Amino acid sequence: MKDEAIYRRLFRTALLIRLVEERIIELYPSDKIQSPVHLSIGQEAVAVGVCDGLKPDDLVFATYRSHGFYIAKGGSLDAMFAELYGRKGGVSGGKAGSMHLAAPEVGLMGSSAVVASTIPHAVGAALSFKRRGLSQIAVAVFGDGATEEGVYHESLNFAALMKVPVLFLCEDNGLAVHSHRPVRQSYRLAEHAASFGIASRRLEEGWDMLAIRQATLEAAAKVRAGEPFVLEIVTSRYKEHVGVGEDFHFNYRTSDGVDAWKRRDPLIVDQKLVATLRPDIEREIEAAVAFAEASPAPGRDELLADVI
Amino acid sequence: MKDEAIYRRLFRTALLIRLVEERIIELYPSDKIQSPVHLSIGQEAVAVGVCDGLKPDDLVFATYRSHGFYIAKGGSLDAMFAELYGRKGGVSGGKAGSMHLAAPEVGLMGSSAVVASTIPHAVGAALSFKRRGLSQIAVAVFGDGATEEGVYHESLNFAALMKVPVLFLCEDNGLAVHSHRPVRQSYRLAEHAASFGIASRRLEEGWDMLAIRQATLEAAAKVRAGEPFVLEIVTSRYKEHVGVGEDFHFNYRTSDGVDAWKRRDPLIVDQKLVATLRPDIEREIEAAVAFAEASPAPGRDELLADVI
Amino acid sequence: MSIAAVKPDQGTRVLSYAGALLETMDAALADHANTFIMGQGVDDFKGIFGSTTGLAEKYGAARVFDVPLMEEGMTGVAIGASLVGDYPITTHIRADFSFLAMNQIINLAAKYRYMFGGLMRCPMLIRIVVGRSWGQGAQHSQSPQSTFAHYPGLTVVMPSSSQAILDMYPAIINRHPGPVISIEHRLLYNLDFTVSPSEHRVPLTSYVARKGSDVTVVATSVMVLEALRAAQYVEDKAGISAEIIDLNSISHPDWDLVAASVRKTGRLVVADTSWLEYGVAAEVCRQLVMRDPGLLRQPPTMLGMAPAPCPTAKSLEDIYYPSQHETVDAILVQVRGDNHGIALPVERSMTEGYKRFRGPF
Amino acid sequence: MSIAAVKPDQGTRVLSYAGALLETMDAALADHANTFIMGQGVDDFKGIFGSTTGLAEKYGAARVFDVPLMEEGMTGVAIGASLVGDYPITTHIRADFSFLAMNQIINLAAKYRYMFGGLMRCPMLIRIVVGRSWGQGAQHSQSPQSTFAHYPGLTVVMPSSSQAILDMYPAIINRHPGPVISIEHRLLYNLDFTVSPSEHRVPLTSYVARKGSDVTVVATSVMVLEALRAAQYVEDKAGISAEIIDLNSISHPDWDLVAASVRKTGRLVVADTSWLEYGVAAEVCRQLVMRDPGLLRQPPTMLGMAPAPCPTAKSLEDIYYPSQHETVDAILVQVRGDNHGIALPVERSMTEGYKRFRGPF
Ligand SMILES: Cc1ncc(C[n+]2csc(CCOP(=O)(O)OP(=O)(O)O)c2C)c(N)n1
Ligand SMILES: Cc1ncc(C[n+]2csc(CCOP(=O)(O)OP(=O)(O)O)c2C)c(N)n1
Ligand SMILES: [Mg+2]
Ligand SMILES: [Mg+2]
Repeated sequence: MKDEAIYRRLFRTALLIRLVEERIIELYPSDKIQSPVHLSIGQEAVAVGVCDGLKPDDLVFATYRSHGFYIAKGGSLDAMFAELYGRKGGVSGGKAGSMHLAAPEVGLMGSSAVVASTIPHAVGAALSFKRRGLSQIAVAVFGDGATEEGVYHESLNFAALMKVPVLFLCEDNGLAVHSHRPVRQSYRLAEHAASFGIASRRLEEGWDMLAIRQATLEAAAKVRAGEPFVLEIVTSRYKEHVGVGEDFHFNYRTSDGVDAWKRRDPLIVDQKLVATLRPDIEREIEAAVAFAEASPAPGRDELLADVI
Repeated sequence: MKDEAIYRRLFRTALLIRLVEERIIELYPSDKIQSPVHLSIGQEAVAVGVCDGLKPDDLVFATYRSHGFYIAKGGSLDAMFAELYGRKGGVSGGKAGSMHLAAPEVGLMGSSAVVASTIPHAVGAALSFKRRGLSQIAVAVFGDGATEEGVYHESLNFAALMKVPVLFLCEDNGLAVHSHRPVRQSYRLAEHAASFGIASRRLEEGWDMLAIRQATLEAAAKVRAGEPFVLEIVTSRYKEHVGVGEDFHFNYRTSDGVDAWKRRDPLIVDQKLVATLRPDIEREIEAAVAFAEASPAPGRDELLADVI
Repeated sequence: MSIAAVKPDQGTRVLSYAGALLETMDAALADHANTFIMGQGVDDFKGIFGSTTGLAEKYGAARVFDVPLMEEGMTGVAIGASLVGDYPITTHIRADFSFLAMNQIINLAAKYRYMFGGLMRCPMLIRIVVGRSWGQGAQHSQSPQSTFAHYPGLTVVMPSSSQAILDMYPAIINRHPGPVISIEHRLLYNLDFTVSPSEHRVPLTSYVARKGSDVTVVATSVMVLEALRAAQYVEDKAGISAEIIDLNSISHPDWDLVAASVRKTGRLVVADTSWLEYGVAAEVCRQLVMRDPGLLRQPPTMLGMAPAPCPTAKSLEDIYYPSQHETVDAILVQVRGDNHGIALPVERSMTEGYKRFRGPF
Repeated sequence: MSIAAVKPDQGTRVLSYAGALLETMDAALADHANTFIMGQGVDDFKGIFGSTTGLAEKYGAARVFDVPLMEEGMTGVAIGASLVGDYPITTHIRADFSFLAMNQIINLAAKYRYMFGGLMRCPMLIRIVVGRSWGQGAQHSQSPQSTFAHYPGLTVVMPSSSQAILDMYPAIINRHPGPVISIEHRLLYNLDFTVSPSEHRVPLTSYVARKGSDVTVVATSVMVLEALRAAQYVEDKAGISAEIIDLNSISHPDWDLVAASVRKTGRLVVADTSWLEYGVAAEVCRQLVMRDPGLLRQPPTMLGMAPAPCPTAKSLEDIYYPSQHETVDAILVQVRGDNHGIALPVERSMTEGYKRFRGPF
C-alpha cells in the first residue's frame, strides 16, 4: 500500500524524534547537555506530518521547541547532538544549543526563544518568494500561546494584504508554560483568522500523522496558489514545559488528558512497529551521541567570530 | 424639545471646536504655535457626541489629534491655547503642546503621539475600576490606523478575558497619514472584534452628533455592565494629516469624499445656528488667545521639573 | 569558598534573594490595597522563581494574576491602572522580553509625568530578571540597565542581595513617584544572605559594600558578590584592601561616593553584568573625568560580557562572562601590575560557586 | 552665518541631505534586484521627507511599498526576507517608533548570525529619523544611538552630511554583512552640502571633519555641523584651532583616531544628539581612560540633551538642546577657561541657523 509506506516513513521519523528526546532525558542528569530543553514528546506527529507534506525547499521558521522540526526537516543527527552538547561539531558550533536549532540546508531557517518572534520572518520569506515568482512556501511554526502576541495580528494582516505564500502552523498543546488556553485567549483561531480573510483549519487528531500530512498537503496547495492559511493542530505535551521531567504532581494539570492522548499515540500503541524500527534508530542515535562526545568544545577562537 | 436642547448643546461644542481650530489655522503662520498640529476639523461630531454620551467621571485616553476631545470633555480653553503657545499658563505648562493635551480634572487622561499607545491604558484604567467596584468606564480613542498595531490585538484579548469596562472608540477617517484603509487592513473591525467575543457597532453617520451620542449611550451602558465594546464611527478629515492646510492638490485623495461629507456637516449646513452661536464663542476664543498671549514662557526653572 | 560566607554585614537571619522578594511582594499586597502583581506565570506553582508563590491564593486573583503573552499590552495596562491610582507590579522572567514593551516603557511610562507638566504620574514597578549560565543563550541573558538608564524618567535599580530588596522595595512600592525598573539576577535567586531588620542600609542609590583603600571596585548585581569574593581572596593571599561600591541604582548612582573612593585609591575596576560598550563602565568613566581626569592613576580594568551575543555552549559561556578568576586578576593587576605573580583561584566558571543554581532555569 | 558656508571640503556639486538619500535609494534599487524599501508612507508624495519620492513609480510596488502600522511585524518581515537573500531597507519617520521594533532589532536581527554560528545572516538597513525642534515633544525627538550600539551584532551609523550618505550607503546596502541602523537627522534633510564624486572619503567609521590643534571636538550627526560652525567662529574671533572628529559610526568608531587627537590637544568637547548619561559621551570617556587617563589635561565639556524628556514649548526646547551659543562656549572654556571673555554668538536657537527647516515636520 502506498499509504502504508508513507505511514511507515512518518512513523520512523516520529519514533526517531521520540527516541532522540528520550536519550536526551537519559543524558540530562549527566550535565552533558547544559542548556534548557523544551521537549516535543507527545507532539512529534505534528512536525513529522507537516514536514512530510511540504516540499524539500519549503522553508520552516520555528521555536525553542524544535527538536522535532529539525529532525523531520532532515537535519543531521550528529550535528544536532553535538549542538546540544555545545560542541564544535554542532550545527551552529555550539552557539545555538537546543533552543536555536537551524538547518538552512534542509530548510529549517532558525528557531527563536522569544515567543512568536519568527512568525513575521516566515511572512517576509514568503514575500520574497512571491516577488521572485518562486513556488516555495514559508511555514511559521508557533505554539498556541504565540498567537496572543501583537505580532501575530500584524503578521496575519500583512500576509493577507500582500497575499504571500505563508502557512501559519499552530501547535496547540493547550498550554503556555503552565497556563491553560482559556485563561489566555478570548478568541478562537479560526474566527480570528477569518476576520483577516484567511482560511483556516483546526485538526483535532494531532496524533494522526497521515491526517496531518494530508491537511498540510491541502493547506500548502492553497498557500502555493497565493493565499496565506492557518493550520491549527491539536497536540499534547507529555513532559514539563522546559526540562526533562513530568509535571503532573504540581497539580496545574492532571494526567488525564495526556493519558487519553497516549492511548491514541501510534508510538505507544503500535509497539510492533516500534520494536521493528527501534534497533536501527538506536544505532543512529548512539552514533550521533558518540559524534557529540568526540567533538571538541569551542574555544576562545570562536568566541568573537560571526558577530556582525 | 428635549432632543432640540441636546442638539443645541452638542452643536455649540462642535462649533467651538471648529472655530478653535480655525483660529489655530489663522494663527499658525505667525509661528506663535510652534508644534505640529493635527486638526480634527470634519471630525468634531465624534468627540462631541461621544463625550456627551459619557458620564463626567468616565475617563478618555486619546491621541495627538485630540483638540476635539479636550474641548468636548470640558477642558479649559485658556489653558489649551496657552499650551499650544508653549506658555506657563498651558494645561501642562507648555511641555505638552498640541499632541499631548490632557485634562485629568475633567477625565481626559492624556494623549500620545505614538499611534495606538494609549489603547492599553484605557484597558488598565478599566481593570482598576472593575477591581474597585466603581461604575466608571474608560474610553480608548484611536484612529483606524491604530488598529493595525499589535497592541490593539493584545488589548482586545485582555479586555475580553478580564471583562473590563472599556469602550474602544475608533475614529475611522479612512486614512493613516496618506494611506487609505484598504491598503492597510485586511479585516473589518466588527468581525475582528467579534472573534474576541467583543460586540461592536459601526456608525456610518459620523456627522450626526445625536446619533453618535445615542450610540455612545447604548455602548456605554453595555460597557458599564461589564463588557468591552468596539464603537467605530466613520468620519472625515477635511485638512491635511498634520498642519493647517488642505492636501487635495497632492492627489493622494480627491475632494469628492470630503465634499459629500460637508454637504451633511451640520456645522456647515446649519448656518443659522452657527450665526447665533458664533459671536459668543468667538469672544470665548479671543479671551483664550489673549490669555495665551499674556502668559509667560516657561524658563530654566521648569526645564528639569517633574522628570521622575 | 561558599557563598553563604559572603555576608554583607552582621545580620540576624538568613534569607534567600527569592525569599526576600516574596516577603516584599507579600508586604506590598498586605500594606497597599491599590497594589497588584501581573505577569506571565505569577500565579503558577513556580511563582517567578519563588518570588510570588502562594500570593494569588492569599490575595485573590484580582490582585495577583497571570496574563497572556502581551508584553507591550501588559505594560500599557499597568500604566493605565497606575494613572488612576493603582500601583502595578509587572514581571518579565527574562529581561530580554522587556524589549517587547520598550515603547510603553520608554515612550510612555518614562515620559508621562514630564510630558504633561506634572499632571500625570505612573508609578509602578517593573521586575525583570537577567538570565545567566546553563546555556541561556543569546536571547535569555541580556542585562539592559544602561539602555533603560539612558532615558530620563526611569529609575533603574539592580539589587544585589536580599538586604537590598528588603530595604529598597518598600521604599519604591507606592512611595517612589515614578516608574521603577528593577533588574534582578537569576543567579542570585537561590542564594542565602544574612539580613538584618530593615534599617534602610541599602539606599535608592549607591553604597559602599566593603571598605578598602588600595583599589575601588564598582560593581552591579551579581558582580557585587563576585567582587566581594575576590576582595576576600586578594586580602587573604596578598593583603590587598579592595573597596567595593555597589552601584545599585543605575539611573541615580551616588557618583560622589564613587569619585571619593577613586580619589582615595587611584585605581578602578568596574564589574558589570552587561557589555562594556555604552554600558555602566562607560558612564563611570564619564563621571570620573568630568570631576577630574587626574583621579585615575592608571587605566582601569573592566569586566563585562564579551562583545558578542551570548553563546550557548558552556565552554564559550565560561569565557564569555567574567569569572572569579578574572575578577581576582583584575584587582591584582590594578594594584600590583600585570606581573603580579599571585596565584589565581582555580575556579573559572562562576556557576561553580553557585552550586545550588542548577538548570534548566 | 549660513549653513551653505559649512563645506566639509572642496566639492563639485551641491546636494541636499534628502537628495543624497534619494540618490542612494535610487541607486540601490537600480543596482541590486534583491533590494526593496518598505515603510509607512515610503510611496506617498512626501516620500519620507523626499528621500524616497518617485521610487515606487520608478521601480514598482513590489520594490517600494507602504506598510500598515506594524513596526515589530515589519522588522520581522524584513529579517525573514533578508534570511532568504533579499536586502530590505525599512524606515521609521521618527526614531522613537523603532522602540516598537526593539525585540526584532535587538533579540533577533542583532543575534542571528552569531546565535546560529554563522549559518544565518540578515543584512538590512533600518533608517530611523531623529526629530528636533518645532515642538516635536517628548515622543518624536529621541536619538537612540547608544541604546543600539550597546548591543553587539548591530552596526550603527549617523551620517552628518550628504557626502556621508553618498559614501556610506553604497558600502552598506547589499555589502555589509549584518543589520545596519542609520540614524538620520530631520534637521539635516533640507540642508545643502557640497559633495564630491564618491571616493569613499567618509568611511564606515570615524574621520576627521576638520583639522585643528587646540581642542578636540567629538561630535555626532547634526552636532558635527554645529561644531564646524563653532570652530569657524572661534577661529575667527579667537584664533583657536579646533579639531573636529565626526564619530559617524557609533558601533564601530575609530577610537584610536579620537585618542590620537586628544593626545595632541589634551582638551575635549563631546557634542552628541542624545542624553549624556550612558550615551556617546560616556563611551568616549571610557575609551580614553582605558588607553591613558592622562590624555585629558582637564575635565572635558559635554553637550547633549538636558536630562529630561524633550519639552514642547519653544522656550524650553531652546535651552533643552545645546545651541550654537553653548557649542562655542564649550570650545572657548576648554581652551581659555571659564573666564574666556570672548563674546558668544547671539544666536541661541539652533533652528535659527536652519531657516529652511520650518514646521510642522
Ligand atoms: C516574548 C516572550 N515572552 C515570554 C516568554 C517565556 N515563555 C517561554 S515559552 C512560553 C510559552 C509559549 O507557549 P506556546 O506558544 O503555546 O508554546 P509551547 O511552549 O506550548 O510550545 C513563554 C511564556 C518568551 N520566551 N518570550
Ligand atoms: C507607532 C507609530 N508609528 C507611526 C507613527 C506616524 N504616524 C503618525 S499619525 C499616523 C497615522 C495614524 O492613523 P490613524 O490611527 O487612522 O489616525 P488619524 O491620524 O487618521 O487620526 C502615523 C502612521 C506614529 N506616530 N506612531
Ligand atoms: Mg502551547
Ligand atoms: Mg485615520
